[in-house]
Amino acid sequence: MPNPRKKLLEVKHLKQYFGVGKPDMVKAVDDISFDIYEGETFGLVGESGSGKTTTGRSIIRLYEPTDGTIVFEGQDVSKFKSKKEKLAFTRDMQMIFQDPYASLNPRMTVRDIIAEGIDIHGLAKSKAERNQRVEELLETVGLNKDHASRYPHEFSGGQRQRIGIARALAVEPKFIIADEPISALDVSIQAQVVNLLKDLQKEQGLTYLFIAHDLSMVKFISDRIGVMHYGKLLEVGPADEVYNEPLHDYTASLVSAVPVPDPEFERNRRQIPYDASIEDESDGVPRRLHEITPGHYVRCKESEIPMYQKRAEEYLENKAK
Amino acid sequence: MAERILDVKNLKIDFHTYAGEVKAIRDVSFHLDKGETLAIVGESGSGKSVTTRALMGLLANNAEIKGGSIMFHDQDLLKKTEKEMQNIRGKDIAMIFQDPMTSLDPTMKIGMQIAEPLIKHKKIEKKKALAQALEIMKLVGIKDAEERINNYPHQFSGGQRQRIVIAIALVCYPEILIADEPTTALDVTIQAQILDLMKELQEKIETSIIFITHDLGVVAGMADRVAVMYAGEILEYGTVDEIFYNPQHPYTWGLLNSMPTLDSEELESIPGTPPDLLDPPKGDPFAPRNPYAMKIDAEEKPPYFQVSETHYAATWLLAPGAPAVTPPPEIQRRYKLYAEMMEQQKIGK
Amino acid sequence: GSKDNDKTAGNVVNWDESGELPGMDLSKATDQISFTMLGNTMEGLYRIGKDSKVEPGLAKKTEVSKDGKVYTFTLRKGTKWSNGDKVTAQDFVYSWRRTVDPKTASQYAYFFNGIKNADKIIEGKLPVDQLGIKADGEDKLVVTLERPIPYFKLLMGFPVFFPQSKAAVDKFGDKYGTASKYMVYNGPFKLEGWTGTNLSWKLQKNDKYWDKKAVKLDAVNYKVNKSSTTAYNQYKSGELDASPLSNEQAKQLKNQKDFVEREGAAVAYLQFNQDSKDATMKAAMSNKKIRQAISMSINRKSLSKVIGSGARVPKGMVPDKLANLNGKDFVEMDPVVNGIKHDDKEAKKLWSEGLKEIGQKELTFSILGDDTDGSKKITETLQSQIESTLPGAHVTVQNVPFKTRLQRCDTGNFDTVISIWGADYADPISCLEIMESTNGQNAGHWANSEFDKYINLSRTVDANNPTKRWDDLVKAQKVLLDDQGVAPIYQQASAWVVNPKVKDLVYNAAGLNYNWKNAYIEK
Amino acid sequence: MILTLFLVATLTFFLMKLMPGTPFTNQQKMTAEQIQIVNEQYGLNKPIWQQYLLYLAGMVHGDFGTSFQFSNQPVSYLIASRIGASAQLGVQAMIFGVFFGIIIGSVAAINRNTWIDTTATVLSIIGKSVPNFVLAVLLQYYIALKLGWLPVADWNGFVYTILPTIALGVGPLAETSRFVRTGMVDVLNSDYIELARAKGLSKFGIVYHHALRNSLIPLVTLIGPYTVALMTGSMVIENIFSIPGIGEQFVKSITTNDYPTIMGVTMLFSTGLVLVILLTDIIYGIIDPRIRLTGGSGE
Amino acid sequence: MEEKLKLDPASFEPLPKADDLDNEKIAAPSLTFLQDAWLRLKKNKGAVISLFILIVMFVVAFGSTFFISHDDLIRSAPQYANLPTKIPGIDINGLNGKLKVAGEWVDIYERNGVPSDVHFILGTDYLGRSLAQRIIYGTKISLIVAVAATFFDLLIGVTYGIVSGWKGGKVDTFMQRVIEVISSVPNLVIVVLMLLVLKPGMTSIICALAISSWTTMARMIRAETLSLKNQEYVLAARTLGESPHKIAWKHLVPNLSSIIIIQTMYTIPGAIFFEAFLSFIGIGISAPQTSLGVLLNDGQKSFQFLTYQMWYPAIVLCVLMISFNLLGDGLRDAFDPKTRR
Ligand SMILES: Nc1ncnc2c1ncn2[C@@H]1O[C@H](COP(=O)(O)OP(=O)(O)OP(=O)(O)O)[C@@H](O)[C@H]1O
Ligand SMILES: Nc1ncnc2c1ncn2[C@@H]1O[C@H](COP(=O)(O)OP(=O)(O)OP(=O)(O)O)[C@@H](O)[C@H]1O
Ligand SMILES: [Mg+2]
Ligand SMILES: [Mg+2]
Repeated sequence: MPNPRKKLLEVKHLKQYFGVGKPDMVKAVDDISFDIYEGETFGLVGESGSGKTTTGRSIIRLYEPTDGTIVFEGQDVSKFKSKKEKLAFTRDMQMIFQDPYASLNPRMTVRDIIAEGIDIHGLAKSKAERNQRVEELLETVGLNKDHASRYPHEFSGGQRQRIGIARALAVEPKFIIADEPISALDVSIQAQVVNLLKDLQKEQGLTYLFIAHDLSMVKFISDRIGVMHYGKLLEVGPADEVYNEPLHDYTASLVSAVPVPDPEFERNRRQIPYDASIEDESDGVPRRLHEITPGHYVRCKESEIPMYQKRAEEYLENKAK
Repeated sequence: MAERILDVKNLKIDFHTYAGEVKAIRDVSFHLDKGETLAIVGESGSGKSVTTRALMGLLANNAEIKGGSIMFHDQDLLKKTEKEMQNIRGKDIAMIFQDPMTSLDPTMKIGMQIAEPLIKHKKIEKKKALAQALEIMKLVGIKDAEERINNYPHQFSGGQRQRIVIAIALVCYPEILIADEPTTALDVTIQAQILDLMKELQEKIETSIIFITHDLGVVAGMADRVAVMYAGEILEYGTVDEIFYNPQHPYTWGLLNSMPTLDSEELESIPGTPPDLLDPPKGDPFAPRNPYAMKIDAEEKPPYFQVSETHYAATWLLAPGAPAVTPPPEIQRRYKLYAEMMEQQKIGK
Repeated sequence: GSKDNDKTAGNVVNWDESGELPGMDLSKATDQISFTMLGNTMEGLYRIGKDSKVEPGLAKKTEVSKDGKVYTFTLRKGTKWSNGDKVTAQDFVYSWRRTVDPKTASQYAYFFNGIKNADKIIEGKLPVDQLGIKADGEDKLVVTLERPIPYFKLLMGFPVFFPQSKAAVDKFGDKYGTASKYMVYNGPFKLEGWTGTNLSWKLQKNDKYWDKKAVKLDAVNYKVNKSSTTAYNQYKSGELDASPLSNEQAKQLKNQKDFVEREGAAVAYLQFNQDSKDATMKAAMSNKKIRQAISMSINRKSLSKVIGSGARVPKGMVPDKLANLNGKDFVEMDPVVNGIKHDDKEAKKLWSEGLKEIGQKELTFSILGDDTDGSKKITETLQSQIESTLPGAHVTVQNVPFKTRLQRCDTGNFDTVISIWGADYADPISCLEIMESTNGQNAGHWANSEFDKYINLSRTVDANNPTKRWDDLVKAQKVLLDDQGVAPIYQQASAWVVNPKVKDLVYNAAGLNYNWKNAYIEK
Repeated sequence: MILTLFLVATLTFFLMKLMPGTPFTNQQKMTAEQIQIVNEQYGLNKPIWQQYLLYLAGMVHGDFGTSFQFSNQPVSYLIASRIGASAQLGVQAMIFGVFFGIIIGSVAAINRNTWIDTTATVLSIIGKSVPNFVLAVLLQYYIALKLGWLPVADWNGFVYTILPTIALGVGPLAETSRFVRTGMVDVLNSDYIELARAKGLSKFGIVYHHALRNSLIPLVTLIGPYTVALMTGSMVIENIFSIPGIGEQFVKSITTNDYPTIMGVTMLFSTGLVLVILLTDIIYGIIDPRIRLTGGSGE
Repeated sequence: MEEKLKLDPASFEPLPKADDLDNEKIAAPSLTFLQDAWLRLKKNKGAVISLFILIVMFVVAFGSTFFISHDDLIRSAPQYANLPTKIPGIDINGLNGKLKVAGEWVDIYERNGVPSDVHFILGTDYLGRSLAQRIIYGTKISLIVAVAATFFDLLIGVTYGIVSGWKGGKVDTFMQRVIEVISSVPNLVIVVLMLLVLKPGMTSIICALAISSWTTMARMIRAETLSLKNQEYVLAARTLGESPHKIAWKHLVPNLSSIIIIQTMYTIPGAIFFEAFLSFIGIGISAPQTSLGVLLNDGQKSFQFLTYQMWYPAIVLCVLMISFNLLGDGLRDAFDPKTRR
């Protein structure tokens, strides 16, 4: 995909610690930086507890970041002080949640759930307009307008997830953070949701931060992928490259562990073990993201850059063969 | 042919709920041979867990077995009393549960939890049992087993807990090991380790495995044979290659289609949702979501059509006289691969 | 009582008590329970016997001077404390001085009023050795009075005038009288098993008592039951030989053989706050007609029925059967009718006249009473009777804890209050002097110079002339009731069931209640 | 915890001072001199803040002053001499309630949705709904007096404790059985019980080795509320059965404005409760391995 | 097996695209949360009967306001004192004005010379007042106390719990400390102290309950709020820019409602019991008002002779408590998410 596009979101040295000052402090996100360009899908993968959700929530300011800046459309979001600015920001950035059972208020009708944003931002002038908006949105996500008066518990997981998407879409955001929107769904339903997201992106020019731990799905939907581990971003690059030509050992190990629905492939699959000690920073040498090949970054020491460059070249050679 | 140790015939199970009768299992038959791994795939609510629970005699109170038989060697498990089942459970047939975080007793040392089946079934004393528990802990790859035998579950990570759960299942060297989504709650890397461990142990202990999952990727790696379940029925079953490279049922097609593979560019989703088992459809349960559905699908339940010696599928598409349909491109790609493989095998032979 | 008392075979009685025994220091004791225990474990110059008759105690011989102001007692020889020490005249001197010493802060020191210099000593104006009591050797005691006290011998039967062993007081110090072991006794019984706070103790026969032959009981076991239901249940099951009865129980049981009514020597009366901070209230309560109207609207007969347990229509401020002169009960000297009669019609009339006089159409006032069950019933009944008789009368009832009631009386924070006064000794003055205008008990601040005059006459000019003295008192009471200074509402009594086999137990309404000395169990 | 007690002490002290009436009201027959001396003895003539400081200082040394009801009897002695019976009664009632509660609750849970369960439920709801003071009166009348099986009242040995223990313990019993039933039903539905069944353990083995312990651990949290209930209950039960305990004394001291005793007993109750809550945490830590080893909240 | 199949080619026609496929129609009737809970509750016989009993009790107790005047409460009629139950037309010993006195059934009405047209369904008390009237009035007082306690439970407890849980951090810690202090004084002690400062009576009891009764509710609400505030739908509302008090009102309160209702069902019997207890030990409601506790206390005193005077209020109190408890259990089962599918 063409790269030199407008940066929609810049995350700079984001740190999010929990329980600061307590013995059980957690560095959930520890100094990560990345950019997201307008119209693209940025995938974030990593194993459980690596800080993906925290990253997403910090960006949308559900958490007050410990350190670092988040720049959205050229503006530092932490500088939004007035109610109006904050509201405007919440209109532009929205989130889709992981758990289709917990993300909808069980005591509200689907109509009220979807219309919540419309009400807050005063996007409908009359009740009729509000209802019409809701019905449109329901149709957009492939549901029936009759569903508006029903309660969440009457829907299946996939349907609920689509209601959640409709809620996010109601305020016509530019940027959507999708936090594992499919991991609680069945395979057959996952595709429904993923396809819907893709279609919406095409139609409305949305930008996504797509969080998941299922690497194959991330690779499928994303333009670029970031790999997180222990609160750090280890590798960022174009989706194909990260998946097919991983530079960091951790990414390689992760890729090698992904099960593929192909018995032949599986028979030959060998998992690459990963030794997390290379991330051990007790030696005091600073590590940060270095660009190894254009647009492909790896977190490493200065001294390790050549090693990774060599790896990238090997891939190129293999490909050429 | 390998020895057949389990033969399930026409199993039917209902649940009595306040909303009505949930017909969870509707005529399920399959068998298991010694040493093989049978994977049962299907989406949530398709009846995988109920099936295995029936094998263990661990159905919920509101369940009613409406018919069928479960022959374990030459005994029908459905005819056994609770007492007799207690002697089979954990000894001849063992089970691993889905969630390693909750399936261990939080207040009992794990050594004891592993040793319990030994004390119960092998009637050996506690000390010896603990010694054997230690052995099996080492076998499933718990480091520093000597020290950790006295730890409590919360002191272990998810992956380690799943290893312990496996240890508990294997400690009596059961003939059949039922694994109900043993890795769904785990990260891919840990999942891969656990799966490798299971394969390894299967060879050592020579047990047969019934492996339940909804992840076709895992099935591809684990199974010898596969049964695809949907709405309380098995729609298609066959060897792993047959299911993955020569699938016949549109549902199987849909499943394979909705998974991103190495180089797939498009995902085909299966529209709609599974039927409500309170009121299952009369014909092919998949018909409402089936783009290839025919009139007869809505009226009559398709029988199993044999594709090969080991491969059966319940779809009217295989009926003589049925129109030939073009499967989705991804499936055609797989057919091609299958043809190549058959070719090679023939050559190989 | 149904019973088989084998477990307490011998001469043992099991008796109920309604509360703990608070203390046995006779200089500090303030309550009936303490006084009863002291009266049975200690002995003074006299004992009070049946019908408040004076019986011999430590005094073998008594000489009274002509003017009635100097008493000379000769003590009985060979009387001993329970620790073996001899009881001497010095023990009396020590005890009396200790009581009047302001440092002791005895609440009953006022009993010494009339004994030479006592008041001044209590006020801290004279040293204790100026008290009118002298020991003449070990066996002779000389008491000097400021004025003749006609009932002086009766007083001597009251525990505050008993001797105390200095040796014991010094030895036990702070603990003196706080448990049965921190005491020495010279009475018919010794106290045992009392820890100071427990719910049971016993009176054990005292082998060193001078008249031990007359003591027939081996022991009296006391058990505290704060619930009368429990006490009665215990009585029924034979665990107790006596149980006090609640009003309802008494009503149900009054025809039974073992039912016993105990005179209370106390009259309950309504005080009107004539000094209220509220001007309307002050005017109303100072209005005689209003006071009379309230009093007349009270149906004392039906009230005493409600109260039960032997409560009676009062005959005045002085209870009947308290005191008599030459066989004639005080209340019969000149039976009063005013001030205690019930007459709805008259009441209504007086009420409307009274209201007119103070310029009101209606009147809301409260009745303050204790928060005991009995008191609650009384206030409720009064409320009902007054409201239904007097048009425009609105009565609120306030039931507060005893101490709170007293405090509100003190500070004048009430409209009308139900007070109850029990005679300390069997003489009418005990019940009348409290209405003197200067008396602290006169919470309503009713003041009447005529009344004060008669009371004073009885103390001074007529003190040595019993007939005249009584006449003064009778007149005083008449003044009080004619003016409706207070409205007596009932005379108290209590109801018990008592095992009929318990014989010769002396009960007196005033002063000491029970004298166990000669009691025995019929075999 | 100390802070809590301090606040309680302060609060009660000033509340007491707000109360109308002093213990020496209407002793008009005492002279000014006498009253002055008494006030000095009890320190009542000092400014309030000094009284307060003195009170706190005394309290630290276990000195709550002298009871107004009993002459010369320190409140600490009063409490010491009364606490035994109350404690015995409380502990017995707790043991009785918890022990039978566990049995009934477990049996109900194991046989849930059968007549046994229904019976246990009905009984425990009745147990919860009948006030203990009513029960006490009924027990005393019917069991002790009418049937003569047990003594009516008093405190002279074990037989005397049976009726009050039952009267006081039925509440906790009902509560415990409900609690255990609910907990046990949850536990019996849990995954690890499923695993235990899959091991082939017998019903008894499962209940005994796995279900019981796990469903009893949360019971510890009830100790606090039970203590409160027992303290409160003891006030009437002791009164009805004439037991020389601290509860009935508390009621008495209220009606006689005996401040030092009221304050002393209030502090006793609060301290007891605070200690029990602390103890609950400690016991929880001991019996629940999840807390014991991590020191944090178990997850 | 397929041999025997002889199929009509027509049956192989493609199935017409049913429109219910795309529309994902839901067949089941739409039930709101409350409707669903009500359906569940209806299945629970005990709870429904309890609900019915409670409604009747409420109606009778509060309806009595129009029939039982202040005068009725204070007017005594000593000539009718302590009469047992007499229901005209019924001749069962115990219900016909007869009472067992010293082992014999005696017609008390006759003995006391009560006119034959006078009868009291539940007998009379020591002042000759109808016990039935007093029990009804007492029930009303007990219910008022209960309602007041509930009110404070809701007002203070719920608000406090939500604020504490929602704010978190230092505010939460502080607020929890406050609760800790309040609850480490046995609430009886609080009440007693209150009653000493204020004057005994309903106001004081209610004030005392206001101080001490809400802590359990606050704790539970706080715990639930803590978990709710991290629920994704609350996060979603926050990302939409919803203000905190709107979130509290739209998202928290409705989802706390089941806990609130259930807890209330336990607060109520607690308060009733408490009032009865206070009145029983003599520091509760004072005349002319009466409450079940007062009646029990009165009845207890003559229990050996006039058993009915304690039994009747005791039965009413127990029925009240049982009903609330059963209804509480029923509601808990009906609302409990665990039993929901
Ligand atoms: N509010 C919080 N307070 C304390 N620690 C937290 C909090 N939220 C997250 N954490 C911790 O931060 C770390 C990262 O959590 P996060 O939820 O971001 O991981 P994740 O990558 O989203 O994992 P998953 O795949 O399981 O969703 C974890 O160790 C988690 O325990
Ligand atoms: N105890 C029960 N009572 C009522 N219905 C039940 C019960 N257990 C299972 N069912 C129903 O039986 C059907 C099959 O359930 P089962 O647990 O076997 O599904 P599954 O294939 O294991 O799904 P998952 O992948 O979610 O584990 C479901 O519709 C489920 O709702
Ligand atoms: Mg996450
Ligand atoms: Mg399952």
